[in-house]
Amino acid sequence: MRLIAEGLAAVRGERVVFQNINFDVASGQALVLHGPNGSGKTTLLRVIAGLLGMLAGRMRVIDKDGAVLTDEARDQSLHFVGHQDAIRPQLRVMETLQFHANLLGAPTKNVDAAIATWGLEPLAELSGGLLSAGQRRRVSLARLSLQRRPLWLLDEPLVALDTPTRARLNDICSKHLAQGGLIVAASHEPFLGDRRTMTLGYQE
Amino acid sequence: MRLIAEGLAAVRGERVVFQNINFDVASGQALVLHGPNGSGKTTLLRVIAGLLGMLAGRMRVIDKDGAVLTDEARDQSLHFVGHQDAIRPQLRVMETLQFHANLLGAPTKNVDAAIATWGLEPLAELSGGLLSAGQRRRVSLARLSLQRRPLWLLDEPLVALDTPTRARLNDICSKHLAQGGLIVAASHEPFLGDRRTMTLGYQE
Amino acid sequence: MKTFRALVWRDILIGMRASGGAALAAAFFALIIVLAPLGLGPDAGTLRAAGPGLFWIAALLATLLGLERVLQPDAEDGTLDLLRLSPLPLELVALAKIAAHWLTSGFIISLLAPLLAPLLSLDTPAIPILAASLLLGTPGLSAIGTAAAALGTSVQRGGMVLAILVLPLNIPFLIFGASAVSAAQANEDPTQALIFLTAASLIALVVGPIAAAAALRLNED
Amino acid sequence: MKTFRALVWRDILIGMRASGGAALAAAFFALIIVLAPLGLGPDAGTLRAAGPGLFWIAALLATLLGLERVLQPDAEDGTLDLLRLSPLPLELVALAKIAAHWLTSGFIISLLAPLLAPLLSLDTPAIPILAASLLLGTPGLSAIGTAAAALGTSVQRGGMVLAILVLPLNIPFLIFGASAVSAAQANEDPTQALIFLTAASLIALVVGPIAAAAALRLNED
Amino acid sequence: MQQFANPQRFVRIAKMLTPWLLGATALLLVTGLYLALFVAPPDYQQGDAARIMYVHVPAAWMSLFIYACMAVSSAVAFIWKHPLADVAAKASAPIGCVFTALALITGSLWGQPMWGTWWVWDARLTSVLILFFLYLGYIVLWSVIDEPTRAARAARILALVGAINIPIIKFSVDWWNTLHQGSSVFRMDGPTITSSMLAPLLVMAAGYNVFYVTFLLIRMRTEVSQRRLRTIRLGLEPVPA
Ligand code: HEM
Ligand SMILES: Nc1ncnc2c1ncn2[C@@H]1O[C@H](COP(=O)(O)OP(=O)(O)OP(=O)(O)O)[C@@H](O)[C@H]1O
Ligand SMILES: Nc1ncnc2c1ncn2[C@@H]1O[C@H](COP(=O)(O)OP(=O)(O)OP(=O)(O)O)[C@@H](O)[C@H]1O
Ligand SMILES: [Mg+2]
Ligand SMILES: [Mg+2]
Repeated sequence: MRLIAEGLAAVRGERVVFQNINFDVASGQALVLHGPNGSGKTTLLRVIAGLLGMLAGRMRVIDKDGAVLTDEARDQSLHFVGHQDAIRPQLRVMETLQFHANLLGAPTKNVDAAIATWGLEPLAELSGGLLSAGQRRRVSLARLSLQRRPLWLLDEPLVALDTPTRARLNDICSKHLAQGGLIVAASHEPFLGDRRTMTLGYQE
Repeated sequence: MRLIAEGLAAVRGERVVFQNINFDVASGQALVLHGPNGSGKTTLLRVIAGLLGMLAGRMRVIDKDGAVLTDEARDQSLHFVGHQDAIRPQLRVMETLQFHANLLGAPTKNVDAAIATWGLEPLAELSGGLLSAGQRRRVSLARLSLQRRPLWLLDEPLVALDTPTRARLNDICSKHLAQGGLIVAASHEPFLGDRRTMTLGYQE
Repeated sequence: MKTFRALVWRDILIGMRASGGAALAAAFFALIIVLAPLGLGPDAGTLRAAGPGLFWIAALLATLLGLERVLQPDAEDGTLDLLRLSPLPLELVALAKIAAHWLTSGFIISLLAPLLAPLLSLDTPAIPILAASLLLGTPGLSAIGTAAAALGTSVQRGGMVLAILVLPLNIPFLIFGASAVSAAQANEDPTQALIFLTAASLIALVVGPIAAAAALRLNED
Repeated sequence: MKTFRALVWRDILIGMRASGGAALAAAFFALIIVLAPLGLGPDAGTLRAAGPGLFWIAALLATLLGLERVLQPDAEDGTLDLLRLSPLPLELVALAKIAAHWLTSGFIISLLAPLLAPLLSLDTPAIPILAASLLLGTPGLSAIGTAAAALGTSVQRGGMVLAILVLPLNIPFLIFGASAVSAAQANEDPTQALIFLTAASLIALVVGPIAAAAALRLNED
Repeated sequence: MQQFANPQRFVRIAKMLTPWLLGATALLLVTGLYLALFVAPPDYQQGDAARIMYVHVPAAWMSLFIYACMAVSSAVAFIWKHPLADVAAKASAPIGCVFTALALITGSLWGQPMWGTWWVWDARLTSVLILFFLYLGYIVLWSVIDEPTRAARAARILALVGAINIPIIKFSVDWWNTLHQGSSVFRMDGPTITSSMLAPLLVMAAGYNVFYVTFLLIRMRTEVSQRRLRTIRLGLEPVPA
């Protein structure tokens, strides 16, 4: 699979946030976005996910047979983990993950595996509203393990995680890449050994 | 000024989050809290700020004449910057900071200085709802510059900040310490050169 | 289908556990009916005449109440992004939202109304018609409201104001609903009013999800 | 004092810019009054008899509507922490919240009501009494509501349910308010009812902030 | 005071008293009802309908008295943080709610022959209805908050605010001209009711009171042991009072 962007540009409100962005990420590769606050990392990730329209340019996701994916097929081959964690205070962690599994169209039995992968067992019955910052982030990252999908879009995934969980995230991502996955991530800290980075301009 | 804690313990809901915490931070000193997610760093900072009751132990803030501050006096000699940023989408950055200045009892003219210190000039007229993650954090850190107060309580202050802003935060904190301030901060990354750290236990 | 059910169930669960939900709409509805004699005076004749209208006004307001919680929190906490990326078509997402909203408002209200009917001295033959009119009409109210709420999410500073702008669309429900019950009280045939009510509801249930889905796609900036 | 004013002004500003605020309460109020003839039928006698009660029920519901936004968002986004740390006593914080809520609901409604009076065939001499009763009574409604909202912030799963629990405390306002207007319509002296209404309002304005402050301190856990 | 502060000792004493109290309740209520239905003279105006009085009046008194007790224990809990005070208030609420319902039901049963209507919106009746809602609200408030300490604090506030209603109920008949009659027993200048009617009334009132105390102790005992169980289950150390 390959993700190819050519001459991307996006506006937020009245401002052109970035312009003429080009990249090409193939199976097994990761691209880490750096850049100052407000330079458009989040915006770019949302454009890739199709959650935001682009002003100019072209973005294609090509499957292993060389065919360009439709928008629907693209939506179903990516995981998006953003700043917002889609955790409702009224739902327990277990219920939240079951709901997310359903939204992804994944079998509910994957939930237990995801909980185990992210060490959430002690939290499974806790309401979302009681979680600490890092615990919330872990729940939201656990979506990645609910269903196998090739393209991961991660917005500042390290934030609020403790050192062991950072290591775990790193392992899980490396394994994903080794299995032919793609990762585009935004981060202010070194991530994935910064295999390949792109720095967005200063736009403030 | 000195902040002395003896045998602190706190519960959240039904769980004892930490127990028997002791520390003594004096003017010019910083204490950086480390520890896994859910180990109670945020809880401890809230206890120090008086926002959360403690289960056991004693906490005193002593001014430079050796007198113990009352709760009200303590409230007025500290800045608390938590995970939640108190930024309403409907208010512009400028209005948000003016409101925060009013809440602190600080003269409104300090707002301009704070905006300059944190490089918020280009954002002053933007609504809170449009800010990027790091921009929000900057607005919330700008509270520190609205009024001079000796005790700073910072919960993961580095999160979402870009590299130049991290350096700026570091400078501002060092200057604060040099002027006799106190800092207690929670962080998963090295902060302030980790002058003095305390690691909270694994409690999950 | 499983996703659809999961979505409905989640919203009901949150509604039940969070501020109000089903209990809120029901309590609000009951409250208007209980307060009515306090305000209007206890004269049975006045109450009987005003009854059908009051019940329908109360139903309108009670369904309005929960609309802000149908999509706004999802937009704020990122769930809406996940809904847009999900394989379930947005029209069905909207339908699930309508269903959950109806089950926690209109449906409960329809069950509650017969119990409250004596408070407003409603005639016994009118009581089943009241329940039927609410059961047939309130799904339409939920559909219109959800479409408005969807528009609300894409308007930074809009929110509930939109619901109120769309309320004029609810007036037909009020008129047909109240006149069906009044007809039953006057021993006339309520069928025609009920048919119009059902028609309005069906139209809303078709157009509502489509409009709501279009409004949700609008967020694409 | 400056802090107090800043707090009131901020809430009004947010209310005006966000979903509804002043416009919302006013629109909701107007809507109930406009819908009433549609539901109750156009008979002037019925409307005239029901008028005072309907106006006061509408006022009660309209003030209820905005309560969820008085303190809940502050609790969620951390502003409440800053309010608790601020030198302003929490009782005054609560009073500021009450003032802002009243200015964007009860106050606007009181100005609006005389304009809507003809819709319900209210007698001309009763119109100033309607406005006066709303002006005197609605501050009490805001005070009770704010205290309930403050309790709501400490209830993970409570929210607006609490406002409805406290609504019984609003019943006296409804009774005195409506009876003042009815008295004026019947050419009787509304003074006694207005005095009771004012007394109720004053009590609520004293007890409300104290109770609200106590409830906000409760979050200390 | 200190010996009752200890929940364990409280449970022991309450357990010891319960059978005696249950016996006393039964004895008083049976005697009271016998006196009311067979011994007391019929009212010269109202006839036998007036016998509802012996159920209605003490129930109405209890509805006020129990709420006052709740408010006082809430205040004690507020000021002295006494661990049993919240438990007492919580345990009282359902009992008070039942008495209020009883007063409302018997009142409107009596209203039908006396005033020709089940219900009027006068000050006394309305304020009692509000009292009933307050009891319900108080019970709901406890049930919507999971953590007992937090729920207790919220409930205290509601109980204390609601206490305003008590003097309003008590004096509503003096302040407003209502259908409901004024006070004839608890008056500054002594009761104005014949002793043949007063006696059964007072026996019933005593029976209701002992009933309240009995069930209060039983409910408090269960509550205390439930909390202890909970503490053990959650592995919390006992919270120092
Ligand atoms: C639902 C309707 C009613 C309610 C809520 C109600 C409520 C009350 C209350 C709260 C009291 C206690 C007052 C105090 O301690 O000062 C009371 C006492 C009393 N009520 Fe009622 N009542 C109702 C109907 C009636 C009716 C219909 C009658 C008979 C005409 C009646 C006769 C009395 C009497 C004789 C007392 C004792 C007053 C005294 O001697 O202190 N009540 N009621
Ligand atoms: N409606 C709008 N009008 C003007 N500017 C806007 C609007 N919406 C967003 N912006 C700006 O667009 C930029 C969006 O940046 P984005 O969130 O993509 O940044 P980022 O690189 O993710 O930053 P961070 O590192 O802080 O997360 C911000 O500078 C923001 O202020
Ligand atoms: N009502 C409750 N019942 C049980 N556990 C609770 C409750 N409220 C909070 N907790 C738990 O208490 C702990 C609070 O942790 P706190 O937020 O202080 O952690 P932290 O050290 O700041 O973590 P992070 O690094 O993730 O920010 C969490 O483990 C949380 O799950
Ligand atoms: Mg970002
Ligand atoms: Mg934390």
